[in-house]
Amino acid sequence: MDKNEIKAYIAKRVSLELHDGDVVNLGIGLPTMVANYIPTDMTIHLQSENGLIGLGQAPGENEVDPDITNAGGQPVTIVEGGVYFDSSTSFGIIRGGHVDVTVLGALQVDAKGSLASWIIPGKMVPGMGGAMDLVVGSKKVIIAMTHTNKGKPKIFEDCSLPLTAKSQVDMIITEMAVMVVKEDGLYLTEINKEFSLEEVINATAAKLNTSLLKEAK
Amino acid sequence: MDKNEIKAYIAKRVSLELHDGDVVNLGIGLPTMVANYIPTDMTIHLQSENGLIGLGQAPGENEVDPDITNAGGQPVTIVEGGVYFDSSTSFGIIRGGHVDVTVLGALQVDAKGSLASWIIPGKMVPGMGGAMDLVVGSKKVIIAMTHTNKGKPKIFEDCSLPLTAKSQVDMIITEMAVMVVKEDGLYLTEINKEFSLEEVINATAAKLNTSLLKEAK
Amino acid sequence: MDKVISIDNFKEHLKDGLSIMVGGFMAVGTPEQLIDAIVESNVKNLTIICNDAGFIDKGVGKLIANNQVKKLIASHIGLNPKAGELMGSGELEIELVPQGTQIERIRCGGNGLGGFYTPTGIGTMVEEGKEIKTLNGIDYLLELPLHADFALLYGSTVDKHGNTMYTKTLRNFNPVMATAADKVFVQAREYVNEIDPDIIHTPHIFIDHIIKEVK
Amino acid sequence: MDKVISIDNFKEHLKDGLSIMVGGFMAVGTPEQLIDAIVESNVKNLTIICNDAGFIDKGVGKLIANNQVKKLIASHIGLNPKAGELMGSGELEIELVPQGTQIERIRCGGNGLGGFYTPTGIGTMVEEGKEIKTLNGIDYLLELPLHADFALLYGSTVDKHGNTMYTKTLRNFNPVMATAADKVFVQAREYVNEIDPDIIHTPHIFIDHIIKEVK
Repeated sequence: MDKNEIKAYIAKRVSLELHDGDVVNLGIGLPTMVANYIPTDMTIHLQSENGLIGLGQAPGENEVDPDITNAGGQPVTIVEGGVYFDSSTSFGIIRGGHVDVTVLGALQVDAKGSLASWIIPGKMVPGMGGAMDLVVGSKKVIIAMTHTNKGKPKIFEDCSLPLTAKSQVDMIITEMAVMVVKEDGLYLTEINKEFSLEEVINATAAKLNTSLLKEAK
Repeated sequence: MDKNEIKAYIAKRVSLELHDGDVVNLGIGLPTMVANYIPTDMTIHLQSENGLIGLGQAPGENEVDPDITNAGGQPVTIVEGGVYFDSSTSFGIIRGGHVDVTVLGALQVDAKGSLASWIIPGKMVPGMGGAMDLVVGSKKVIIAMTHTNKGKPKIFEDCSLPLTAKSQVDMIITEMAVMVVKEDGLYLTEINKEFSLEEVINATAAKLNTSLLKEAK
Repeated sequence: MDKVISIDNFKEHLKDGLSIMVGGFMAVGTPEQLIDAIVESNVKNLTIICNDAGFIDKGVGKLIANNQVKKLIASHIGLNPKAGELMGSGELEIELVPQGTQIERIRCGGNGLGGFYTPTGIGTMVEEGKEIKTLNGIDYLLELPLHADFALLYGSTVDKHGNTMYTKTLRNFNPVMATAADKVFVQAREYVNEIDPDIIHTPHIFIDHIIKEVK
Repeated sequence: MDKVISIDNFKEHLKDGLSIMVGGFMAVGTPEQLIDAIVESNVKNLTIICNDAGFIDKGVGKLIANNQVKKLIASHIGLNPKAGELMGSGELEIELVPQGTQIERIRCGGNGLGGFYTPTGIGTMVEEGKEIKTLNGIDYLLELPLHADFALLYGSTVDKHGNTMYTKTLRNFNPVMATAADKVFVQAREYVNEIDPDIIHTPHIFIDHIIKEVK
């Protein structure tokens, strides 16, 4: 799979975790692509933490309204029934448990469900933005990312980078596999047929319990 | 002075404490009458804690809109430029120091600027409503009340009833006098010409410092 | 997903012991037809969270008069003599909360916060049993969140998605209560197709069920 | 009381060392003409409170690029490389705050509360130096209010009284910042006579001065 195929594979797999009526926040980048795979007969309410529910399709070139943007400042559209609000309401929605699913990327995830995504000390300090609130407040947190970074693992027993949140991740979806976080660690639940169990284990720096492994969806 | 004259006298005197542009909350009863004495060339923004700024004149019989009410649930009107909001915003305005003057009645006031207005244990328990927030949050608190209750004092060294708030009152205006609360107690600043200094002192159960006494306005 | 249900369907949700937030301020902005349905259902031992006790024949006062309320959390009960009477006889537990603290506790519950420090109530009976903390030289009381099983709202305009507006002073506690209950029901004065997304007071995601008002 | 002032009059309010809240989210909903006036004034040592650092040529990023900012309190600086560079060299102090905590701290400052407990940041660098309290079995961080000398807002519609609306996603931090500063200035895209009192986002009492946008 090339880079685009990998992203598409992950985004499509994430879309299977959504349920009709869910309020969902998709992070910038790969997670945004999940919207492309939502079945047309399903209503998903996409939230954007800067202040709207009801994110629609990307605007055509002549449809851009600079007053309608997502959390990355990019032009977006709003669906019928959508609603705008201020940042206080937006984070009330997020922290108050009114978001069903948050999908975001990470630099590292660990076997305790902790994640690191907002700082590489001395190197890159973009800031946490809304990520800390989103992963703490959402009912379900899915990490959608490539399994490795230039061949090096991103899934560890313990994150070494400063955390975004402790023990908040429910599921990790990569191009190689789907993993679920439980009290006693990571459970491998699906493997992409293009990879072997051994390959997944070798690409992962955390112990993977295989007792729940089943056919990939 | 009969009862109505007393109320009118107090309300009129309170009105002299207001300044152009002030945001003012007038309590139920006597304080509401202050609105009748605001000079027409002065803009006072009357707040109602249930959720509006811009209280207007009482509606005529045929102008009653049951959807526009004050904090007592009574029909009111809204002026041009007025605005409705929810109770959270309303008490954000109040507690956040955005109300310049609160005028309310009291059962007792004391020399420390504490007041009691919401409960007579075993006898009357209406509840504090918004009064506790109003007196704590407003920049200036004026107690507008009759000087005595059936001849008995209402102004004490220390309130005996449960407090509405501690040391929040700035000024007491009655039909007999105007008193200002300072660090070291109550200062009598004006006496209604219909009463003598001795009469005021006899009707007050707190020490009154007369060093700031001047002609009544 | 059609959110509209009948008043009979609303009654099927009711049971003894529920905690229920009810919008309205002195019964202005209270969903009277939902209250009437609760009276008809005659469920008991309710905990009611409301700005006030309403009147004997209006607002949550009707539930109190019908002896359906075990506990009332409110800031004012002065316009409903029955509430004071039942409190005096021990038949009704009443927790009196300053109005600004009451609405903030509900917001706190709906917004996922653990508590907040307010200056309101310092030096009064309200501070009893509560932590006092000095921050930046000022004394504050720690107040804790409120959450309920149900919230009952009165919307003047509700669209088919559940987006809700409350005109004039009907708004009061309604939009904040919408955030702080497991199930939220709105009595809709007007039911429309869509509301301008800039002027919605309560986003549709907070509204579970819409009951059209019977005119 | 006419609240409308000119951009030159706005400049006269500026001085070194001010703390200023600036509305906007990635510079969407930021009053660019007020920012430009600050750049022209060249006042220094500002403390800026904003969602993010904007871009080098957009939003508060212009103030950072012009070396006018001593301290930035924000949740994200990733789209303005200059901010990271100045932070690295020690010329710019940056306090990174989770977005939900940032907006809540501002609301806290505008609403007269002393602080609040949030679950956000527990177990991370954000908790350093902060009180942790367990309430109802959950760990929370104590976060404190933010207040500023000025707030600069971008209103899409402002009426002559100062009542303000922010259309679409321009709203973001603007209405909350309106409550938490000593002086509040709004850049008005459209200036009108009156707005329907049901749909106003910021009541006029919060707005001190209106600067009409130059088209």
